[in-house]
Amino acid sequence: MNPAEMMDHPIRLTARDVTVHYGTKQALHGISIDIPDRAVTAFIGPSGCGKSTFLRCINRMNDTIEGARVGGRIELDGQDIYAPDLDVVELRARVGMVFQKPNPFPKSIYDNVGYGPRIHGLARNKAELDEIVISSLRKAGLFEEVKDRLSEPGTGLSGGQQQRLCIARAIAVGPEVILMDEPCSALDPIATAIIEELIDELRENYTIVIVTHSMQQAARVSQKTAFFHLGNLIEQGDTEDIFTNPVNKQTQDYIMGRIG
Amino acid sequence: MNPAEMMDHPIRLTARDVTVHYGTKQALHGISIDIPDRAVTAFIGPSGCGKSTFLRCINRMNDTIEGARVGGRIELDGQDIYAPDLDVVELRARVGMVFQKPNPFPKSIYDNVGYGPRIHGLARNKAELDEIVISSLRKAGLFEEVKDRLSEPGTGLSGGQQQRLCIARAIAVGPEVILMDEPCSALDPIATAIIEELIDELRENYTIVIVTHSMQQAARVSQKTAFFHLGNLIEQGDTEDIFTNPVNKQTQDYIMGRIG
Amino acid sequence: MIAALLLVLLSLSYSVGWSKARAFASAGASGAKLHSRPQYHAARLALWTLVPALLVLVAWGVFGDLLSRNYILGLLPADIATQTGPALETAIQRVRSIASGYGVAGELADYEQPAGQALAQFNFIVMLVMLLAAAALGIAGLLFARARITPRLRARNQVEQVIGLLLLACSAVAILTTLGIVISLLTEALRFFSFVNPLDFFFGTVWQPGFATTGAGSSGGYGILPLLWGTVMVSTIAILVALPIGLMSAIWLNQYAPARIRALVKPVIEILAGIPTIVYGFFALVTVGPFLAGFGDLIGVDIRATSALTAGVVMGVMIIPFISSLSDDILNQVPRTLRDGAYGLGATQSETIRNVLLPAALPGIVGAFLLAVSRAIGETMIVVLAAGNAPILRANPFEPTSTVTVSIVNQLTGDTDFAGPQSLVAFALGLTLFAMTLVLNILALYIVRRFREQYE
Amino acid sequence: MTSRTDGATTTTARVRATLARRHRGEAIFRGLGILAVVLALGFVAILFTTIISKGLPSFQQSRLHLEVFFDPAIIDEGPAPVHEPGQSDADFRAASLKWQRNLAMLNWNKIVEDAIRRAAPEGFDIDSRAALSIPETSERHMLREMFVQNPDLLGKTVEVSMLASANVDNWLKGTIDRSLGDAQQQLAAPARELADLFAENGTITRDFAWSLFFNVDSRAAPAAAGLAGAFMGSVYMMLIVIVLAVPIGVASAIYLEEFAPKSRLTDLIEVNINNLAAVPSIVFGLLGAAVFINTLHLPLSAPLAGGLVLTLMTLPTIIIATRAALKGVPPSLRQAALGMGASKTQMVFHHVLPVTFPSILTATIIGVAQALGETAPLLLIGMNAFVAAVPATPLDQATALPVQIYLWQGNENRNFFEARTSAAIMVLLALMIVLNAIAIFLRSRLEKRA
Amino acid sequence: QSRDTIQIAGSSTVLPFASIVAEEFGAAFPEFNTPVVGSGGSSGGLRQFCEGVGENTIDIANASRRIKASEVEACNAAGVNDIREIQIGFDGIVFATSADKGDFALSPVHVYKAIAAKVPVDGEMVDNPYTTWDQIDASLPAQPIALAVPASNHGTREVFQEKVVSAGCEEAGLPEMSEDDMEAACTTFRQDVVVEIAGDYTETLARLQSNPDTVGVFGLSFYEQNRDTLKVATVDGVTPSLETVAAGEYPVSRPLFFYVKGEHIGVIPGIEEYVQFFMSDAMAGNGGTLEGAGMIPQPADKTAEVVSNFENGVSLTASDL
Ligand SMILES: Nc1ncnc2c1ncn2[C@@H]1O[C@H](COP(=O)(O)OP(=O)(O)OP(=O)(O)O)[C@@H](O)[C@H]1O
Ligand SMILES: Nc1ncnc2c1ncn2[C@@H]1O[C@H](COP(=O)(O)OP(=O)(O)OP(=O)(O)O)[C@@H](O)[C@H]1O
Ligand SMILES: [Mg+2]
Ligand SMILES: [Mg+2]
Repeated sequence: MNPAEMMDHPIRLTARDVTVHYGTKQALHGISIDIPDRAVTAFIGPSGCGKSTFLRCINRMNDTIEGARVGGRIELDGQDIYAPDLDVVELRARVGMVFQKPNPFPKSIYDNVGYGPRIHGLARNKAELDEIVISSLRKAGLFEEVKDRLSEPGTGLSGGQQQRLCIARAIAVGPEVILMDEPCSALDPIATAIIEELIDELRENYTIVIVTHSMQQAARVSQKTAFFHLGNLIEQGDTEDIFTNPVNKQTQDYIMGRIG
Repeated sequence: MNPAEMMDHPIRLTARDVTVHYGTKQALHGISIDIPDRAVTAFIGPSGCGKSTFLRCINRMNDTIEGARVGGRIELDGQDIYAPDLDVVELRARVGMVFQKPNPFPKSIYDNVGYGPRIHGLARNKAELDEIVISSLRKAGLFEEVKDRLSEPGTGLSGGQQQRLCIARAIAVGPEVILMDEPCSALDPIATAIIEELIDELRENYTIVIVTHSMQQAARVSQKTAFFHLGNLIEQGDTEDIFTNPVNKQTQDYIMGRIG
Repeated sequence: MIAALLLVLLSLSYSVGWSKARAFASAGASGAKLHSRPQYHAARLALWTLVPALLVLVAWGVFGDLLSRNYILGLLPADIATQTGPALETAIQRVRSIASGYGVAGELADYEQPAGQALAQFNFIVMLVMLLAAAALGIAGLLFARARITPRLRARNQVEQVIGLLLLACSAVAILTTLGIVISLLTEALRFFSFVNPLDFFFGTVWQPGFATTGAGSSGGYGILPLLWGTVMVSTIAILVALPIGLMSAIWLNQYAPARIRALVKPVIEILAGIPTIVYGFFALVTVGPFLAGFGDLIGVDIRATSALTAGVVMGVMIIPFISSLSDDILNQVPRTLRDGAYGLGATQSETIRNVLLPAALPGIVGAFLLAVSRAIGETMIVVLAAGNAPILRANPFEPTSTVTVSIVNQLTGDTDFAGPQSLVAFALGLTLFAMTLVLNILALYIVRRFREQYE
Repeated sequence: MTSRTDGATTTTARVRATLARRHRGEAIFRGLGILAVVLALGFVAILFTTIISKGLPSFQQSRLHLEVFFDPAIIDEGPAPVHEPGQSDADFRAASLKWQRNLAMLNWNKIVEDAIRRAAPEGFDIDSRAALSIPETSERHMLREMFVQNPDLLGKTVEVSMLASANVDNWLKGTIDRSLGDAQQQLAAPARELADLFAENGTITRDFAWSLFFNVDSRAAPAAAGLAGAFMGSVYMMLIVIVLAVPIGVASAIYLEEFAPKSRLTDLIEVNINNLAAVPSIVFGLLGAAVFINTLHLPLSAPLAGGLVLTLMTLPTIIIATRAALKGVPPSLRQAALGMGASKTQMVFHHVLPVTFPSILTATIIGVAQALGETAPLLLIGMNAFVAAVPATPLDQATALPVQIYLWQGNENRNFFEARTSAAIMVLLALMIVLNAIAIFLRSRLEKRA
Repeated sequence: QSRDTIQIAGSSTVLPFASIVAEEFGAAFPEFNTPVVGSGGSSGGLRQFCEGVGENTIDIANASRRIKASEVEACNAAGVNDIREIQIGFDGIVFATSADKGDFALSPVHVYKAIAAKVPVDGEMVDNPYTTWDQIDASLPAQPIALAVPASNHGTREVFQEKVVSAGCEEAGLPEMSEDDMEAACTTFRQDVVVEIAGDYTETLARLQSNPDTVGVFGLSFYEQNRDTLKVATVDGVTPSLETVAAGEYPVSRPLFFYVKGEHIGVIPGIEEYVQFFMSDAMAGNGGTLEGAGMIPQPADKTAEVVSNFENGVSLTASDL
């Protein structure tokens, strides 16, 4: 995708001067970033630099962590998501999330995926729900492996299967923005390929933010990349530019440092 | 390391015809493998193929899963680890494990690492324990990041930090065999490099088994590689051979399929 | 009739809400997305409809009787209506019996028959009016709320707000209970303090509330300290029995026992909680007491058959399930990855339990423990029978003692003068106990907070 | 690379060195666990054997089978009134009550005595007091009831099964020392002799004591006393407690744990609830009398008021236990649900509650069991009472099983304070076991679904 | 609709008698329900009685002692003005031991010497030295002293104190001392051998079982029902029985009462009939049902007086007491 193409993408999310404190520890220092619609934005950076923290700001999951305080302003489609009258639940339905540690519900595989559509009333009847569940599982590349055991608990799956289950669960709701925190960390290359294809496909209609440690993956799937370091956003821009021509010394070091 | 060098490595672990059932579902179908001492053996294979399951057999962690049944024979230094008179506690002290999902205790970072040495009586006094904790954290590349917050809970760390904490926790006990289930899945390239260096260093004295989805990582760190598929051990051998010249079609497909 | 009306209103409003919201949902392609699912819109409408209707009906329930009574008064001849007391009540009752069609025995007074008929008519009309009013208000609510349905309407939030309010109301019950207790104790306790000097009560070391007529009714006999001491002693012994047994059983059942045995043993132990305390009392008196006394003889310690020890031990048995069953469930909820983490390091099972599981489950276990302590403090019947009813300040747990709760029951249910201090002291005792446990609980909360921080 | 640096070996050696000690610790710990369970079970076993061995005899009861002659010479009251057309219901009721009342005044004892004499051997010398001490005193009312139901019995002889009196029952069961002298016996010598005779010739048989289950309490006729009223009273109260305390308790626990902002106020509420658990149960009785009886004008001695008081008493137990359970739910589960766009309410009801369901059931069982066995608070709302009727609704006067146990154990008749008390306890326990069984059934079903 | 069942509460001593009457009343009067008889002690019963007037208050309070002036005042304050007192008969209080023990022929002074914390020995008050009964009086069995007496919440305690201990105290010839000291000397019991029973007589019986040397205080009716396990002691040479108590020969007895709320008569159906039935010869009279249950009947003229007072609406005032 060339820069010209990039121009069509209107800005979906804007963050201005976002800070996060956990108790007394400051985890993010004034992050400002624009995230385009119908494109994939990758967050990269060393472990502990605040990628997950910033991701959690976008759908206000930090609200659930005791002692976490968020400052600054984040807008989704021009609307302040930290506004007091904003409906957090609706926000989270629109901004889906795949967590870094897979956390399936202690329910059956089917119910894990069907839960979101059910509460959001996306299926009129059992058949529709079946369809949503199956197609989500299939998109996440899990269906073949679990089709005989849909009613068994999701917690009895292997690590990679759980991760894909959580992806299937998130896309089943059809969110407008999808936040993925290292969605492929526990996946083998083939499964990774399936998820990357999925991301590519979703990109057509959705806004996607992905955290990854794999430079190749960032290069492969994203159009924009943001590099975090020690709670600061060091550099952001088109993925191509960042990877071929990083402005910042730290970015360069990180990308060149070693290829994972 | 050339094949000749490989010859010095006596066999540390032998598995013969190991099967595992979860309830009625068979997860492993007769795995037989020899794992050499002072070398790194990598298990690769698609998600859900049984890598973690087999790993758990080696230090009998499957005992703790309800409904899991293990068949066949596994020997460590010629001793049957499923023998009724075997001391599981000692076995697990000798065969350490890093789990796929980071699972820090809800205790302070210090206590997380100090726990193993403490129960095994490896430190004579506080100073010794301090030393073990610090050196373990340092080896896992975490010390610098957490040195100011050793007394804060380990559950408040980022995903990658938690993973390194679990590695530090495992090596703090000084096991003879170390089983690592995707130890770098949540780590950025730099942290990954530190862990790989650590593995390389540990290899001098220990037996190491690592599960990974990164072919490059397997190629970089391991001397032996075993490829699992659908609960079967398809191929095993020297890493170089497997990667350059896989005998089996499936192995070839998997390795060539796509590079992660 | 009323139930039918409510059902009709409910189904009507629900279906109206559902279909309207549905309509928006199907038209959703044209524009704004429906904020809440149709169910929530339906539930919201149902609330808007039923609440007004119910309010009317409740008002009727509260004031209806008064209304008909006033109406009857109007029907009665003046000479009867101006009477008070039983005669009037009887007259009213007779008219009501006639109106209900049941009739009354004996001759009817002239006025009674027409009055009865008039009342029957009146009742009928009132009922009709009420039902209509309820229905009308309900429908008004329905229409009002329906008009405001738009796709963006946050019906779910509204319904959830109502749920939140209901939940809040539920926790208010506990607060109201406390208030009620304090109020119902306070006035009487104050009356007691008009008889007895508070200082003598709080710092007195002699508990001997005798009969006024036989002397010893002086304030010297109302010292609470012996009772408090007895309470502390008996509860401590009970906890010393119940905590180890309860916690260890929970751990064994949860970690070591085969699932089948656990499923069997747990309910059996739970039975201990449901045996009436009076049974424990007799068990203590007839079985445990003599056994302990015999045991004491054996080892050369003088243990009385009825003693703080007996009461404490038996009470401990009673509260075992409070600790064991609840702790077992709480241990169950600790994520297994934690357990795996410890096993993987080579921890033995007991080390895993002690170092990882228990700390993680600690907040819950403390809750169970508090419950058990509270139960021990509040328990009466066992102590009545097993502790020997000797409210004397002495440290030896092998001697009889008495507790605050026992004295409350004794003084309240005996043959003493209920308007005199002998009986009123029960209220002062209750209030003191209440205040003291309150302080203890505040302390416990504080300690638990500090203790817990390590683990969170 | 020939020799291993000895780091690992020393580690292993050190691990080994402490292993024996650790295993000993493990064994001790496990042993303590088993010991604890055995102790707990032992207590249950001892309690049960004591209760059952004492209570079992009262499930059997002596009954007399007598030919009763409805002697027209004694029953001279005329036919029962009939409902005439034009007569108001009230008038008819008055007339028929008058007739019944007159019947009640008749000398039914004479009819009973005649029946006894007829059954006794020819010429057996017994005075009428002693003869009447053989059947239970309430049986004359039973005969009258028979007659009221069926006035055609007049002049007929029918075989009637009557309860033997408690003293006869004790005598025949041997609960009283047979060798004691006359002065120490409850029954006169001829009555004892006749009772033995009857037992031999089958006039008195030992039957299952249905009366224990189907009769209401009785003081005048100890052998006829039963648990029906108390049982129903307890059932009503239990239902009220379950219907009110469980939802309210769980709801407040949810509010406090999940919704309430963490503030001084919530701390206060928490402390306050913990405190309520320690309030002696009789104080709840005081509260109940003040609120439910005096302010809300609920009827005295009614299971409704009793149930409400017990509800208040059970609430803290359920709240504390449920909160403890909620605290144990891992945060990752909550985050998963919230991340899916579930509202807090949905998170709680769809994910958190199902996980804590077993604990909530346990709390319910313990709380309800405690309420079910409670006597003191009922004292002050008039339920600690002798009530000779089965309550038809929760608004009728009733008593409760523990109250019955309490009253019976305080009764001077050994028939009560020994056997019957234990039998009543057995019934109460059976009720609890049923409750437990239901809860366990629910628990297993819900766990399966999860 | 108003309540149609009579509500009674109060003394557990009166409870059995009231229950029997209630039951018979229910059987004899088909138009009335069987009254509900609550326990809760005289104090608890009167408390409920004096709660006020209305359906949700009780109609009748049983008491094993007379109502107190302060209670009448409390009653009046709550609007209960028409309190009608019914004395129903007497309750005898006996000392009993396990049936297999020796015979006790007690006198008040024996009991005093056994129970008091300090007793006079050679004109000096000393800590009670007696450990067995025969040390007090050679005629008593050589059995360790152990007593189970009613606790101070019991009405029986008052009688026991007044008619036995205080009487014995006077007899024992205490040295000169102030009135207060005297009173204290007469009312302070030893802690080691005396058990105070707050519960029912069955509890006392259980004490006797757990320590067979105990001498217990029981109601006469309880003893009557348990003659096989209990042996009664004579007091001043009189054997307690219905006859000796009724005749006033046996010293330790007390009157029993119930109190009717006049305001409820005519509102709650059956109150008048209940009272009349209770006081009828067939129930409370000589040879009546209640005598069989252990209540000691009062003289017929007393009963007649009580009933006529009731029927004439004579109500009690604080100044009567
Ligand atoms: N506790 C369990 N109960 C039932 N089935 C299980 C359980 N754990 C694993 N399985 C199943 O056994 C198979 C092998 O699982 P395993 O965890 O060994 O896979 P893996 O090779 O580690 O995969 P991944 O790379 O995704 O972690 C999978 O199909 C998985 O669903
Ligand atoms: N709940 C918490 N309490 C306290 N500190 C926290 C908490 N969560 C994260 N942190 C700290 O905030 C910093 C940023 O954490 P974050 O999880 O955002 O890192 P990350 O970039 O996602 O790293 P990783 O790649 O390892 O997941 C880290 O130093 C971490 O230790
Ligand atoms: Mg992260
Ligand atoms: Mg795995």
